Amino acid sequence: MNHLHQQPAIYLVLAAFLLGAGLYGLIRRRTLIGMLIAGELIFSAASLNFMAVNRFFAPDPTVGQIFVLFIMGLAAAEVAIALSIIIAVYRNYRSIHSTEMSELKG
Amino acid sequence: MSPTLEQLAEQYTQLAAARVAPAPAPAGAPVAGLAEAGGPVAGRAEAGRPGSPTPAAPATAAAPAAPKPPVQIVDPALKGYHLDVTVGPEQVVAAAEIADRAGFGLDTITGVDWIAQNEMEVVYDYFHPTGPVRLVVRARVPRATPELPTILQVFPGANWHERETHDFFGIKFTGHPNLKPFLLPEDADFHPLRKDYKP
Amino acid sequence: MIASKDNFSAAPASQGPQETFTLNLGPQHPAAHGVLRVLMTMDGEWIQRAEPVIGYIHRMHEKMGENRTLAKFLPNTSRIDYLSAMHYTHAVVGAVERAAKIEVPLRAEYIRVITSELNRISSHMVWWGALLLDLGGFTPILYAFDDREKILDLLEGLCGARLTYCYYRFGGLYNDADDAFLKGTRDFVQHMKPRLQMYRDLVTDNIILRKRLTDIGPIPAEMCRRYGATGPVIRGAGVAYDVRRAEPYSVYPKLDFKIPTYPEADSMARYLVRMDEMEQSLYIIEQALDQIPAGPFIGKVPRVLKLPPGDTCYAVEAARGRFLVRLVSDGKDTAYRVKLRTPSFSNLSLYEEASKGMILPDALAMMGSLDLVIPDIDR
Amino acid sequence: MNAFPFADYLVTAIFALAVGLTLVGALVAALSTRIIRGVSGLMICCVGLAGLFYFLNSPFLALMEILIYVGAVCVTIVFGVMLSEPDEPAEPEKPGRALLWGGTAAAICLAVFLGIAHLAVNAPWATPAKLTTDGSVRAIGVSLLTTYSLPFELISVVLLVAILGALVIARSGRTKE
Amino acid sequence: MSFLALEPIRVLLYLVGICAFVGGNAAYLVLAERKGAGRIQRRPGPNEAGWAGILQPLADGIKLLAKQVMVPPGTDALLFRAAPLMVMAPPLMCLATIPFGDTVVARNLNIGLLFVFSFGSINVMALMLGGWASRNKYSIISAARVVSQNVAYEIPMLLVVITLLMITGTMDLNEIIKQQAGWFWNWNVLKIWVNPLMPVTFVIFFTCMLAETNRAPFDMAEAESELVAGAFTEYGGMGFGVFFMAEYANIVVGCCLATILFFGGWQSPFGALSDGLWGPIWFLGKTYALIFTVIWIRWTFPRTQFYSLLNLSWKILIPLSLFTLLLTGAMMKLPLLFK
Repeated sequence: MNHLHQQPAIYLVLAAFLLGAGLYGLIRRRTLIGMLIAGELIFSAASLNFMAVNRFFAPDPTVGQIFVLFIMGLAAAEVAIALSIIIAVYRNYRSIHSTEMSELKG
Repeated sequence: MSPTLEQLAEQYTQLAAARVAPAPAPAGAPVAGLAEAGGPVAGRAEAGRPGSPTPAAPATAAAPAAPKPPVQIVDPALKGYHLDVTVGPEQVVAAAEIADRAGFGLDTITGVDWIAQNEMEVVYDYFHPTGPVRLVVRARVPRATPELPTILQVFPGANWHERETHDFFGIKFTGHPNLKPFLLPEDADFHPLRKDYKP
Repeated sequence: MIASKDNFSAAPASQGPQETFTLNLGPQHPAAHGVLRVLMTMDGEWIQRAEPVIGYIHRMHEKMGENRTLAKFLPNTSRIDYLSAMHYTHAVVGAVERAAKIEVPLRAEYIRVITSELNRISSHMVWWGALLLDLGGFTPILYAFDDREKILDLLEGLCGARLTYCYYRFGGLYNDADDAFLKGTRDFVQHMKPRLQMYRDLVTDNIILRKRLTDIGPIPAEMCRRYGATGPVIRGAGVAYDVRRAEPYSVYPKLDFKIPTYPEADSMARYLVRMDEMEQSLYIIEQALDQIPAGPFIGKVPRVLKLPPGDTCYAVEAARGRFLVRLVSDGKDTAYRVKLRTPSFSNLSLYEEASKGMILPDALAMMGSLDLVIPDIDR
Repeated sequence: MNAFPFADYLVTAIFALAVGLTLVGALVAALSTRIIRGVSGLMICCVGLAGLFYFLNSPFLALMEILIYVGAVCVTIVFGVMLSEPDEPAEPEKPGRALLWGGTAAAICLAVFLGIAHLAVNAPWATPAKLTTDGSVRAIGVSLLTTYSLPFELISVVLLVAILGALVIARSGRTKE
Repeated sequence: MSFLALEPIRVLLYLVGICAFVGGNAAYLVLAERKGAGRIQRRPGPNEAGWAGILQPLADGIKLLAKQVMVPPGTDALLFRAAPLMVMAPPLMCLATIPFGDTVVARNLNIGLLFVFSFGSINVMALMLGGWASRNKYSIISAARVVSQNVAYEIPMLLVVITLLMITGTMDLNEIIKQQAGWFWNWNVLKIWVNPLMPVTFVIFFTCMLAETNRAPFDMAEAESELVAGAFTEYGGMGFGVFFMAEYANIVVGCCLATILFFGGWQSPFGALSDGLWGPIWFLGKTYALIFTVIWIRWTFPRTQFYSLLNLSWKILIPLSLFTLLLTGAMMKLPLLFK
């Protein structure tokens, strides 16, 4: 029973890595879409954690899956909204670089 | 809706008469030419076949050097058009406006290089979409400074025709916004239809 | 409809921030039949400005006309619009005959009409197939070419050429139409009538085709007039302008035919005009075959043909519209100046104004409905 | 058990492939300068994640991951990229500044990663449970419509609002012109 | 031993078979398409290489392989090369779950239907990346079109599939087929007592399939008279060849799916003779009939205009498929009211 794919630690470490990568992207990316991608990575990290914990430690194995489903739905909704905002921003500023829209003048 | 040939001839005669200080000689007798030259007006619309005998004004076909009346009604069976108008280069816009009001469509614009007379002739052909009338408007410009105003604002279709004429003859249409080489190569600085053009 | 000056300025029409890009359509592009280049300023798929750039196959036929005798120049004209060579030679021949006052025998005129109309049908068939090709339907062109082949065979038997005919001569024809040709033409007319019905069933009534063409690329009569667009374009705008009736030539006054017009002025109208024209051409051919008299096929022509000084115009209704030849002579055996006014040139010149604000596929459908032949534009 | 050990290796190899895809994809998504490659990285990462989900006994979620992330989210992002052409700015930051900020960010992220990884590895987890169900679609569907029906309804409301909101925001930009 | 252990071997073996199937199909469908086009257009089609042109795909393949794959300057070379691979992978994966016969299936997932759709959605991404990486304006326009088109047609397609899910109650493709046993009126397409709009549903599905596989009259991605070759404009040699083959592979997958969902898969039309070798024969027969229909449509209709294409989806197909969905639900639940 010690197959590699049945070790919870691997999944959890991987999830932590995804979180780290997502955080790094969120800090370092200078375009809104780049930040959006990094955000998706963080979502993925959460999903993976949910799934791993659900598989190995949860009494009811459907809970985690349902949560991940919800996360996916939220991610899709978030992307739709975020992209429409980005496009609106692009129309106004002709740029989606986060540093170039620091002013909030009406 | 379309004016008759005579009305048109009248309008163009007035235009030709209004021409002030003509550079070349032919405008000497502006109004006279109309009635006589328009003699055989009858049967102008029917016969289109070549060869039908008509005594129509052979004077128009005479050597271009001879003074000819500025407005002539000619036999279409011989010429292929009905009204031959000669105006000054500054009057082509006014002539085009008359044609426009009369409902003519722009057929083509072209040039003829009369190198012997040291002149260039710009010929505007007009066709009528509803009436069987064809109109030819001519203007002569000196060969050294071939310039005349564009009729772009009257007939937008003149855009390409004027560019083409500029390509081939080097005639400048003042006011035309885009007189760059059109059919010729982009870097062409020659005008192949000039009679003194040697390739 | 007066085009303002900024139509022709270099800057695209839109103000404010640039969201446009330039699409260089052609000179080699599947929808540009030949080497036509259209510089398009696009906003997404919307065309802000489409400027045709022409001249890639310019051959200066007009200069050639000044340098060779009229009889030698005649074959040149069949290379201008290679799809309706008969009409083009007809115009040159007609202009010379008009200027030199050459009498043409009646039989020759009838055969000219028959061959011209056959040529018109074959030209329209190529257009029909090519338009459908533009619209993404590949099959019709092969059907059209199948039928066109019959016309080409007929004309080949008559004058030896399949595409760039030089069948007309000053004062008549190159040779007489034999019975095989006349019978073959009769058979072709009978063959073609059900085929036209099939074209209608297969293509014209197709809902996708109708949606692609209806209300697309309106070219109203006024725009046609100002740009000098003729032929099916102006007839598709509801104006019954046909040189065969407006400036009658040959024996067309003796023949009965309708000028098909459609007032909608859209691409579908132009399409339907051409489809109806094929039908009318068949009708004309039938009548001409019935009326054709016996007699000589060429009149008396001087051996050295010299035109009297002066200018002469001769216009014919070519497949694409009004083709005008203006011959200026100074009394020699070559023309002093030949002006060839080609229909496609004027028909394309309105493209810039007409395509404004259209989306790319529609603009290409409209371009197809203009029936362009690029050598006809460039000459 | 090990009647055919090669199968085990194969499974391990596929698992390693999934893990590798996730890692590489995440790295590309976080580090690449070209935004379009970032999206591709996200896509690769999601395919890897789908593989992991499959190994976590949930083929359904694996497929949903591909369907939603690759088929919808990534495509939407690429579409956004096409509409707004955002490559990273041509003129880079000053190298010193870049090093400073990049180093700081990397340090923070590394710290977060190491901390959580340490927790994950060393936490006193209960022993892994035996496989109880195969996480079938039916079970998920039943719980969605019974126990979790309220969140289910809420998420559909959220999606609806998101669609409408996206429409409104994207449209308002258009009409302003 | 867990179910994960032995499966991979089986899957791998079948994948090899499927690769061969897809490769052969793609190659010979090209020939079939050209022959069919020739037939429709009253010309012989390719008939030089081998008997009646039977070796034409081989000749084409050699020609494409011998050509250099040009990566134009200024493109994203990595994505440019990756896109053809990405576009080929999904149909290969999808075919793994397609049951060609009762037992002839690489990996019968209990959620096979979802599998096909989730991998099918990668296709869009691949075309889009290929178009974007080409840095060609035609390609970018084409890529934008692909996305709008596929997003628009995914919705009615999924709605139709949900309708079928409600009727069949399973996502297991083989199970769906087994439910359609018996005479041909048991096929889903004719089950009008379940939903009188079943034939309409099939038409919606088929239309969406044409649109999703970018086939004429919905071939907006390629649109050769407008966009030259759309997303594939910059591809030459085998890069183009793979895109081309993927198109046919996608058609195969789509027609297989239509066969399974609507025409009883490997079931014979009259109840008997559907076991053993007969199953694949029936299945392939039905599939190829549908594929022929696709070819037939392509060579008959002109291309639609892009915006009427989108309008067709958003204004007609989506409301219609929603309506069939509701109608199916109502017809399934109405009897409960009278119990």
